[in-house]
Amino acid sequence: MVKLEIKGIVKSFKHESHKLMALDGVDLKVEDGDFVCLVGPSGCGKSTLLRIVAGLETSDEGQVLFDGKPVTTTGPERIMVFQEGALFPWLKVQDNVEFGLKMAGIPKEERNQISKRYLDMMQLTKFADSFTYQLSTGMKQRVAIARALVMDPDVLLMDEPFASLDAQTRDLLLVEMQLIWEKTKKTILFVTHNVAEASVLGTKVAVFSNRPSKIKRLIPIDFKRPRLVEDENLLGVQKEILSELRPEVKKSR
Amino acid sequence: MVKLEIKGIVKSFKHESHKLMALDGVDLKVEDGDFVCLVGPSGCGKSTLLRIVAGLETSDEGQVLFDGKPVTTTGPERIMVFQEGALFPWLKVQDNVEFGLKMAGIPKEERNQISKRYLDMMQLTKFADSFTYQLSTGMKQRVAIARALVMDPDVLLMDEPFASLDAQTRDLLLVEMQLIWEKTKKTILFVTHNVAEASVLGTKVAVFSNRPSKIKRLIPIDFKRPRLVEDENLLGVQKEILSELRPEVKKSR
Amino acid sequence: SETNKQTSENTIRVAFFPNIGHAIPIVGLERGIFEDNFGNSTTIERKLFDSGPQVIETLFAKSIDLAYVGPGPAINGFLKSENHDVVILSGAATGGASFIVHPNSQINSVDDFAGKRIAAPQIGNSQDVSLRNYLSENGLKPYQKGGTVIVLNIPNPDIYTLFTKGEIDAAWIPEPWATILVQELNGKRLFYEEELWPENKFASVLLIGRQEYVVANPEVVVTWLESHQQTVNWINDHPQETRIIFNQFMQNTLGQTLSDSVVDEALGNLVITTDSVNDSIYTFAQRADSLGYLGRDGYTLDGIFFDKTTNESLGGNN
Amino acid sequence: MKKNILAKKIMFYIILVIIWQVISMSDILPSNVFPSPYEVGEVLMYSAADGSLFFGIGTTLMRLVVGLTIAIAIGVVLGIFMARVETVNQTIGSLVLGLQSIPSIAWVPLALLWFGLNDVGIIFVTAIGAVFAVTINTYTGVKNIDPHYVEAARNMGAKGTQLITNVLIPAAFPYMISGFKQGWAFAWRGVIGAEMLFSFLGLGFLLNVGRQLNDVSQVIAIMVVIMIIGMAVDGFIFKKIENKVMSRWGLR
Amino acid sequence: MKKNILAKKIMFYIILVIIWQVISMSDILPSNVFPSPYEVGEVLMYSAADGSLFFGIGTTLMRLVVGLTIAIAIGVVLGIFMARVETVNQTIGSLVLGLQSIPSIAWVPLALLWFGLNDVGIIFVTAIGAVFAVTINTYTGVKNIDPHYVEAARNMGAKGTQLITNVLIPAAFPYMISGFKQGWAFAWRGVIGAEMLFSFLGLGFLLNVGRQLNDVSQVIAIMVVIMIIGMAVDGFIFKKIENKVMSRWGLR
Ligand SMILES: Nc1ncnc2c1ncn2[C@@H]1O[C@H](COP(=O)(O)OP(=O)(O)OP(=O)(O)O)[C@@H](O)[C@H]1O
Ligand SMILES: Nc1ncnc2c1ncn2[C@@H]1O[C@H](COP(=O)(O)OP(=O)(O)OP(=O)(O)O)[C@@H](O)[C@H]1O
Ligand SMILES: [Mg+2]
Ligand SMILES: [Mg+2]
Repeated sequence: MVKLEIKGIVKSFKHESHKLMALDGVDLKVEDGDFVCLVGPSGCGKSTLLRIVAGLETSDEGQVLFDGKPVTTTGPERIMVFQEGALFPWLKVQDNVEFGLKMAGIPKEERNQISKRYLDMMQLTKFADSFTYQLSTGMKQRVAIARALVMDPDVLLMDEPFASLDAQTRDLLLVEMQLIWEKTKKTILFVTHNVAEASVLGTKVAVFSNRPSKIKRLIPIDFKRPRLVEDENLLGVQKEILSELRPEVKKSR
Repeated sequence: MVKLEIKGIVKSFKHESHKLMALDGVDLKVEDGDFVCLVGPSGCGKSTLLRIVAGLETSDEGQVLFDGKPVTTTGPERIMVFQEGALFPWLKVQDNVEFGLKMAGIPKEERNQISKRYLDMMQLTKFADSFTYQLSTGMKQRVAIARALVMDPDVLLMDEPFASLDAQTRDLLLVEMQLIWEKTKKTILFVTHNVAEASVLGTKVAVFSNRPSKIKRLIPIDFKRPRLVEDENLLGVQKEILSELRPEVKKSR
Repeated sequence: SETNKQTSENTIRVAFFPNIGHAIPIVGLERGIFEDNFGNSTTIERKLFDSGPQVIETLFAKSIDLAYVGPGPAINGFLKSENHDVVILSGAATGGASFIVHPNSQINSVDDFAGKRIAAPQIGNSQDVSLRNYLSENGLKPYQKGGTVIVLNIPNPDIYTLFTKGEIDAAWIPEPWATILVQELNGKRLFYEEELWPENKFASVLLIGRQEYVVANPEVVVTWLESHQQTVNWINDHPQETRIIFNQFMQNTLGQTLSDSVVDEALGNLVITTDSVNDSIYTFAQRADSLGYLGRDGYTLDGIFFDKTTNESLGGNN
Repeated sequence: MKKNILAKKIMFYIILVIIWQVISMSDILPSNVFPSPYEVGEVLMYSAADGSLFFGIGTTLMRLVVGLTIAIAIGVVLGIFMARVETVNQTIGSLVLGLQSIPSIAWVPLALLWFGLNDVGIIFVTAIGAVFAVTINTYTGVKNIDPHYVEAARNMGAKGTQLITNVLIPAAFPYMISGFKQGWAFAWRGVIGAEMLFSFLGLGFLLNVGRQLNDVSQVIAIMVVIMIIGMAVDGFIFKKIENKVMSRWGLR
Repeated sequence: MKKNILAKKIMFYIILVIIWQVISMSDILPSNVFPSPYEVGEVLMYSAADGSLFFGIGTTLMRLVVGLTIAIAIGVVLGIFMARVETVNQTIGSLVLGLQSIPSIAWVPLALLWFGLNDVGIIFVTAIGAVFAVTINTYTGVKNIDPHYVEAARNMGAKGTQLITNVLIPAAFPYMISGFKQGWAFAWRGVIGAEMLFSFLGLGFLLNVGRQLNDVSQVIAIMVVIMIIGMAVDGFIFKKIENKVMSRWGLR
């Protein structure tokens, strides 16, 4: 079943001296339970596409269908982990994580239970009572992930969530992400610059072309899970992704 | 010659429910022209140490000597690339890059010439006239690096500058960084979570222990340059770093 | 002091209100009586005010030389400057205040005052002092001092407003407001204030001077007083024209006029005169003092009245 | 540390008063134009002794609290509406900016007409002086919220009132605090101004009495009282809130 | 798009005036308490025709511009000092907050005493009414600057004046704009208030004349003029600057 259908998305931005065509006809079908990793040159429009899917930005042309219905606004079935975190400075860590649950009207004890689980998963239990400015960057990013997971959305939109994590935490989360995905069969769009990461996580990897961007190729990955970063089996796919990506990054120079 | 001497740095922070001991006696001697990569668990205090060296934060105990003189404040000889960019939103990209030069009273044409070189190096020429909110995260990070390089400081303090770059741009910058370092013989402190990155760049890699942190080991790397990420020679060092790092990250759980 | 130095000897700065009680400066200046007597080389700068205390503040700041004000501000100015900034040169008007009762309130005499809201203009002015003195003479006390009568100090235009709305029961108020309340709002004139004074007269507008200026410019004072007297005579001979000139002046400066009947009646309730009724000023000061308006240290009015002979000798010494 | 600050402050004010006393004793300006702190202090002593000062303060503060509460309630709601609904901003918003530029005392004649000479009239002037400042600051605060916060919150299902109470208000809070602060400043000015013109009890009335009697010492004495209350409200109420907010936001 | 907004605005005001006219015609309130827009318009026509309105506006604006310029110059410098030097904040800062709470019209008696009945006195009241608002907003703005900006700038060698002009002022600019805006609001209120009490030419004087003559139409007419000028200044000056700043900061 097709969960998300991205059809002919075009998006441009106005700059001082010129108009910048970011996305120029992006098409992508995402099946229910797909884990699609998006890779592409910096500034090609990956974040922008995620924002459009989340309903936070409108496209100039084209549309996004969720379960066949066009996306017009945000919804708790499509939750985004922002590249810059966007944690609420006025809430403690735990309250940040529980935010979505509170909005959904879930009672306090239940919220606490759920958030405890995810704080634990993200190694943040000790910091449940801290404010966000008291955290290191990596810790903030983990809070942002916990805050999204807690929402238990159909579609999870993740914008480079592991970029500022240490390798070990990341390796752990790579395993954890796979478990979560297998258990919940969530549909995930995951932006990353790390080809290894993409090959470990994705059921498919979508490679963006250089700006104005389209999706150049959709590479399926069929290895059994859990996959590890050091799996030699993945080297082949990684090479394939890189061979698609390299010329695009070159063009972007 | 010792350029930077970090002696017995202790630093703690107050949190709601507890006092957090971040750094607990960090010692590090950095020779002139050293390229020291700092790795350690998330939240162990790497950014904090860089801030103390930059003179932006004061330590509870211990001191930092620069050319034998204690550091008390900031100085253009110790320039920091912030983990979060900290670009000035009221300046265009080019003006951001030229900021330090302008502060130093360098005339406009000369500034333009210098900034042009670095904007070019960072693939940002097209965006010289854009404002920072119009850039993608990776682009912002490149502006921040250009802004620091332009200052031509004795000591460059870089806090995960490559975390949100795509692999290709990063590979390119890894080569570029080595060239810059070789040409200028700058002293560099470079925080990263990427062990491969550390092994490519560093003359030494300092591994932090878990919080309250010290420097657990200083591993010298003597391979000839330019090194590439794919160099098989580096695998040994990388293993060594990881073997030091893993137990620390485990402890931090 | 800056402004003082700038004052050319040929400029006289005079303050007055656009009010019928100030008919002397209004008519005298409009008809050119003052200008004629001073000649072309002297300019008279008119400064319009609407509150006596403000005139005194401005006089302290040396921004005016002569002024037409009520006895309240004149005495306050004299005492607050430790007896050396203000001097009373002449009277300008007597009478012209009345006690007006709201048509809906049941006040027929002082016996009905208890529990009523009675207004007078600002604290310390002539009507306020008279009202409070009248109350205490009749054994009444203001509510604020633990008594039964609610005394409200509000500017004249606001008295009108509140009278319209029936929010006050009575007002002790000067002309032309007293007449306006009667003619426009059916107020009842319970009594004229002069009825309460010996010989039915009390000073209501005075001509004062800034002492320093007066001492330095004796000839100006003499000429001014002559013109002042001439204007009094002219006004008393030409009540009709006075009304026309007054309304013209109002039109020119404020863009509005009062109805003819208001001006006529108001003018009829006033006496335009040079008589300063010195006794009423002493009485007034006494009453103000007993109300606590003149400070805690006692007072003396010695030297408040212009003494032509001493002044001339002082002027000579200069 | 804390003691040190207090000592500094006290020193500063002592020096200020000494300079003032020296200038007024030097007789450059006569005391009816520039009274000495001693004379001013005397007036304060007397009016404190006979209770009139405290009665005035009480009256004024009561009016202030009522007026300001009304202003904040209306201002916050209006400000949020203006920031979130473009049409409201384009219509009512432009009117608010116009109304904001009318000085409170210009409302006094109308307040007298519409409400009469009573507390309601004064409270009206107080509230109307403050409400637009609160509105405009709330508006600015909400407008200046990092759009990521709103996006994240909307994305996590926050809507309507929830969005307002859980995100817009806390995110705009640093601005709103300064809105309340200004609102309080306007209200305080408004209530004093109204009392000066209404001449119906309160501190403004006492100031006006001083003026009517050309008693500069009393004028300055009441101004000092106004200042001290202003500083107290600021120091004991707003400073506390502000410090809390600032440190929570990691802004210090 | 732009036209649409204008149309909306115009409609809004037309409806407002119609409602006003209907209420005043319904005779619930007598016209000397609640005049109709027609009567108010008439007053405006007359005073425009004889030029007194424009002379009043000119006089008031001149005083405003001078007073506000002085206030902004002093306020910005003082505000930055307060934000950057803790001692200044602890001493002068507390005084500023006190002075801020003195309503401008409370300064009128002193202004009259110290400067006399002239433009200088009115400008003094105008400036003193605005200066503390500018100061406090500049202070808040500088205090609220993301500390990373200051750190980065210091790190790149910005010091003293350079830091102030190249970082503190631009970074605090969104706040300072609202400081200027409030400063203008206070100055505008101050100048009108002072003119009402000084009774010495200008719009405030005209308003006061209306009040003295119990001419509610004139009072409201002048209030409308005050509002319109307020809206014009806001729309043509501050809105423009603000939009520019907001979009540059990526806040919208
Ligand atoms: N608000 C905006 N205004 C103007 N231009 C914008 C805006 N947002 C994004 N852009 C431009 O659109 C392009 C795509 O941006 P986007 O953030 O989607 O890139 P990205 O693929 O996520 O890059 P990165 O990997 O560096 O995060 C960039 O060139 C950027 O300059
Ligand atoms: N301003 C602050 N207030 C309170 N605690 C702080 C503050 N800054 C940092 N910390 C704490 O100090 C510790 C070290 O933080 P730091 O940012 O130096 O970590 P890091 O090693 O750079 O982590 P990362 O790799 O995630 O960036 C963290 O546990 C953090 O919670
Ligand atoms: Mg991105
Ligand atoms: Mg860090």
